[in-house]
Amino acid sequence: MIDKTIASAADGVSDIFDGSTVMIGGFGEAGSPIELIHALIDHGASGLTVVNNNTGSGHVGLAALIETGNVRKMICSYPRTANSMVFPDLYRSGKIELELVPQGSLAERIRAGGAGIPAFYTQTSVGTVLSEGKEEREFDGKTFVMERGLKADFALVKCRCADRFGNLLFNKTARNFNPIMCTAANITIAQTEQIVELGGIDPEHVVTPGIFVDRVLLLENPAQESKLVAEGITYP
Amino acid sequence: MIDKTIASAADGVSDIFDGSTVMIGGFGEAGSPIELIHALIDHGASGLTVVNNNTGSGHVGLAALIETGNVRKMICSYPRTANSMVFPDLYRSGKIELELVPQGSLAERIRAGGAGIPAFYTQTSVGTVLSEGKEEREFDGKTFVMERGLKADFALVKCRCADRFGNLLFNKTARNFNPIMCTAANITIAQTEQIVELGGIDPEHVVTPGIFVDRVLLLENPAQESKLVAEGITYP
Amino acid sequence: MNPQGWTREQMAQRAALDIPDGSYVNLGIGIPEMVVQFVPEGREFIYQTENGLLGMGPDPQPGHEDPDLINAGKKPVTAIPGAAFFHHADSFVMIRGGHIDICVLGAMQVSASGDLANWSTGASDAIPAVGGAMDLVAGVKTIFVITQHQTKNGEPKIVEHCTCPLTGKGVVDRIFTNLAVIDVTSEGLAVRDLAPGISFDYVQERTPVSLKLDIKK
Amino acid sequence: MNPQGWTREQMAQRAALDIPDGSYVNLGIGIPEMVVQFVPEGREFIYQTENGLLGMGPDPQPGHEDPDLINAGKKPVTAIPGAAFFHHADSFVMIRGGHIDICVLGAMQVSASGDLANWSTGASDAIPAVGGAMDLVAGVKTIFVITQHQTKNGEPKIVEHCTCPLTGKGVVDRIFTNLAVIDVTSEGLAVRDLAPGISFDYVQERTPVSLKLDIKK
Repeated sequence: MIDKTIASAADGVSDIFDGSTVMIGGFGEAGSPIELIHALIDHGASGLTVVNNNTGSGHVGLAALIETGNVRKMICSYPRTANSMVFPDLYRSGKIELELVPQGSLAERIRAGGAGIPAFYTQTSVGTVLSEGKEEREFDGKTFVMERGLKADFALVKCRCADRFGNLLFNKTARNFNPIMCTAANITIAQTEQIVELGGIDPEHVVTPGIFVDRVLLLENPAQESKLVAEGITYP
Repeated sequence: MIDKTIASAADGVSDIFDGSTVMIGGFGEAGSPIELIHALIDHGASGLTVVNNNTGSGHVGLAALIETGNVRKMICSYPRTANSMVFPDLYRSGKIELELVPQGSLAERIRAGGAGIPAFYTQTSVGTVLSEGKEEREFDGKTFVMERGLKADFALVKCRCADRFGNLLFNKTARNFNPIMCTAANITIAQTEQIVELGGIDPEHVVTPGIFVDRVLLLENPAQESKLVAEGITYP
Repeated sequence: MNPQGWTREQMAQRAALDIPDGSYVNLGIGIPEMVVQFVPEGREFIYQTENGLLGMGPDPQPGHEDPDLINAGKKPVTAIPGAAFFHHADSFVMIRGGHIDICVLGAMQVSASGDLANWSTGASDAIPAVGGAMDLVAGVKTIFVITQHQTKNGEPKIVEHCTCPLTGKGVVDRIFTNLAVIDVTSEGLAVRDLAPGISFDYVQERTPVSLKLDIKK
Repeated sequence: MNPQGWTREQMAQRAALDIPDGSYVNLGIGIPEMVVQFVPEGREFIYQTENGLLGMGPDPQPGHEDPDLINAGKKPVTAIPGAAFFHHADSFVMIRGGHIDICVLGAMQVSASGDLANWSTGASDAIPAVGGAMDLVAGVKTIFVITQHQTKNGEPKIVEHCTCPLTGKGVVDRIFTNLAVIDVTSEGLAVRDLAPGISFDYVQERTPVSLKLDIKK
């Protein structure tokens, strides 16, 4: 029988190894799997490459993971926001590497990784410093830059509803990078606010089919990052 | 006000010009916009390039369009099925061109066309006659073939439900190529079995957002291709 | 004569006037976000936000903010009837595939040939952050820029060549400043409109690039 | 001794035995379609069909066929609870992205090094039609082939080199014929199982490639 539910966040992240590439869903706090990130902090793998649109805020969730010093490199499009201090400080002091990728190229690279596409061409970033060192090529009289597909060892995602097959539904704009990261990771761990019986999700409405999900953790009342930040909470 | 609904199939296809590339949704009869195809036959543009997974069956729908002689070239993955005689006869007599593309490469080429991607690499067809003449390239020790994005002037699609913004829902496996063709065509014409008020489609469930759709035609009881074929019907 | 010309709100309103009915529009952070308040009578625009929503509505009522319903600037928004949610790859299919009609962006600098710099000062200690800006200028059909005509220090923002790192080359179609509306054309910059009480010479004096007066009324 | 070995149904059942619990499986047209009937006790497989369904169920009851719910062979099927529908590009993300565990295909020829030919005879008057076969062999982790050991005319189907146009090079992992189960290994073809009453020599005589007997029980 296929049952992807797991008992704890610790179980979910227990095999994340030193040097792993970990995709973490979310756009800002929306769709950020904060409890799974905290479990990863407790688990303590080092030398991680983390893929996320941002770098977290305050001293919880992704920012807290970066603060541990276990993140060697961030791949993201927008590493600073109103309440992000952790990454900027580490970056300025040369303690963390940054691969800056336009947001759409980041999304498409992740999708390509999941789709078996090692490289594709895009007009985005042509003629800018972000295309430097990348192969440029003409198609039909226009210039494009080659971007590589991006894969991960693990993906941590947050969703609204799941079943034991790993089918997932998301909530509004908290969907963002989560579904494509599920496709690009070797092992995907999803935290969900609800688990329903098989058939409880209409097959017409499934956003992430279960084939892309390995572990499902029920977390009925996930923390809200901005509230933790406003309360001045730090993790651990 | 945005209102993409149109009054007739003839209105939908009236600007399809000689030499157009037309993507036609469907996999076999499932999701095939048979009434729009018949309107295109009546309209009568010549020298068309048609993109579809198959070549139709009997003497109705896509097969009837091919039978008119107005299709110069088919781009498809599987041009023969149980009841397809029209295409094989024309092909053997050299009266129609065929670009045979593996089904997944066809789907990905259409998506790429809609996504602004002029080319991508895939392992599919490497080492076979279908990669002959295509650029091959190594990534990470494996060989890939370059495939080009595919765009169209028009797409004809069939769906189950729509609203005046052009948001679309499909029915089961009749979804198939329809959503990606909506993204890859300059003008997309959708026939739908139902039109609902704005908000009648849950924004979490939208399959094709209206931005990809230009015209919506209500056709409450579309014909079923296999029934027409069984009844020996020919069009026109 | 008001030497400041249009206010921020008026600049946003002026830009909205140039958006055709039925357009699909993406709004950048800052003054462009205000455009949403100024849909001209009788028109309907559909706003896309690149974090996964087509059909972005007005700001939520206080107390009705939803942390899972935000825009690209991570501010709470609403969804109109007929909206759609989707993931990031699908969102950028819309943007990079040429499906968005108009994008309204802020600017650090715009060049005479339509180059845009709006993501990085290039300062060595800055944390580089690009977001979706490069995707938008590469993929959207028409790029509007809303910007003060000069910096707070009186430096020009419309320049012969950008000195800040580029977001895209030759991408800007129309510039809305506090003083004027200026088109980037193959024959150079053309002033299409002037703020009330602002003269062409006044604008030209504050612009280190030759302008042409070509108001089509 | 039955010189025919396994029947078509028994070949499908024998292949199903080698599919691990929890596998995501795509079934080709023909004998592979029969595999769906033989899920071993205590296992759960999820069948994908490339036209847009994960969680394909058994055949519909007569009279309950739905022309919008079909498999890749365009035959009516059902969807199990927990199924998902999706479009063709998403479907081939599953296939080409390496997410399907096992694909069971038919074959015209399989070579000693695992080359598969199953889409075209190469005859000059044939209408070439490939469907998803090349995507499946390129993208799916493990490729099973079910085929008669010989053609109706007694020609071998397991050959040193394929003479028909290839579907993929070095892609086949395991071959289920009416006579034997044969693995493609780096040291050549290894017989892992024999149909009841069929001897290794009997299989070798009908195979123009050297086989190794290596049954692991």
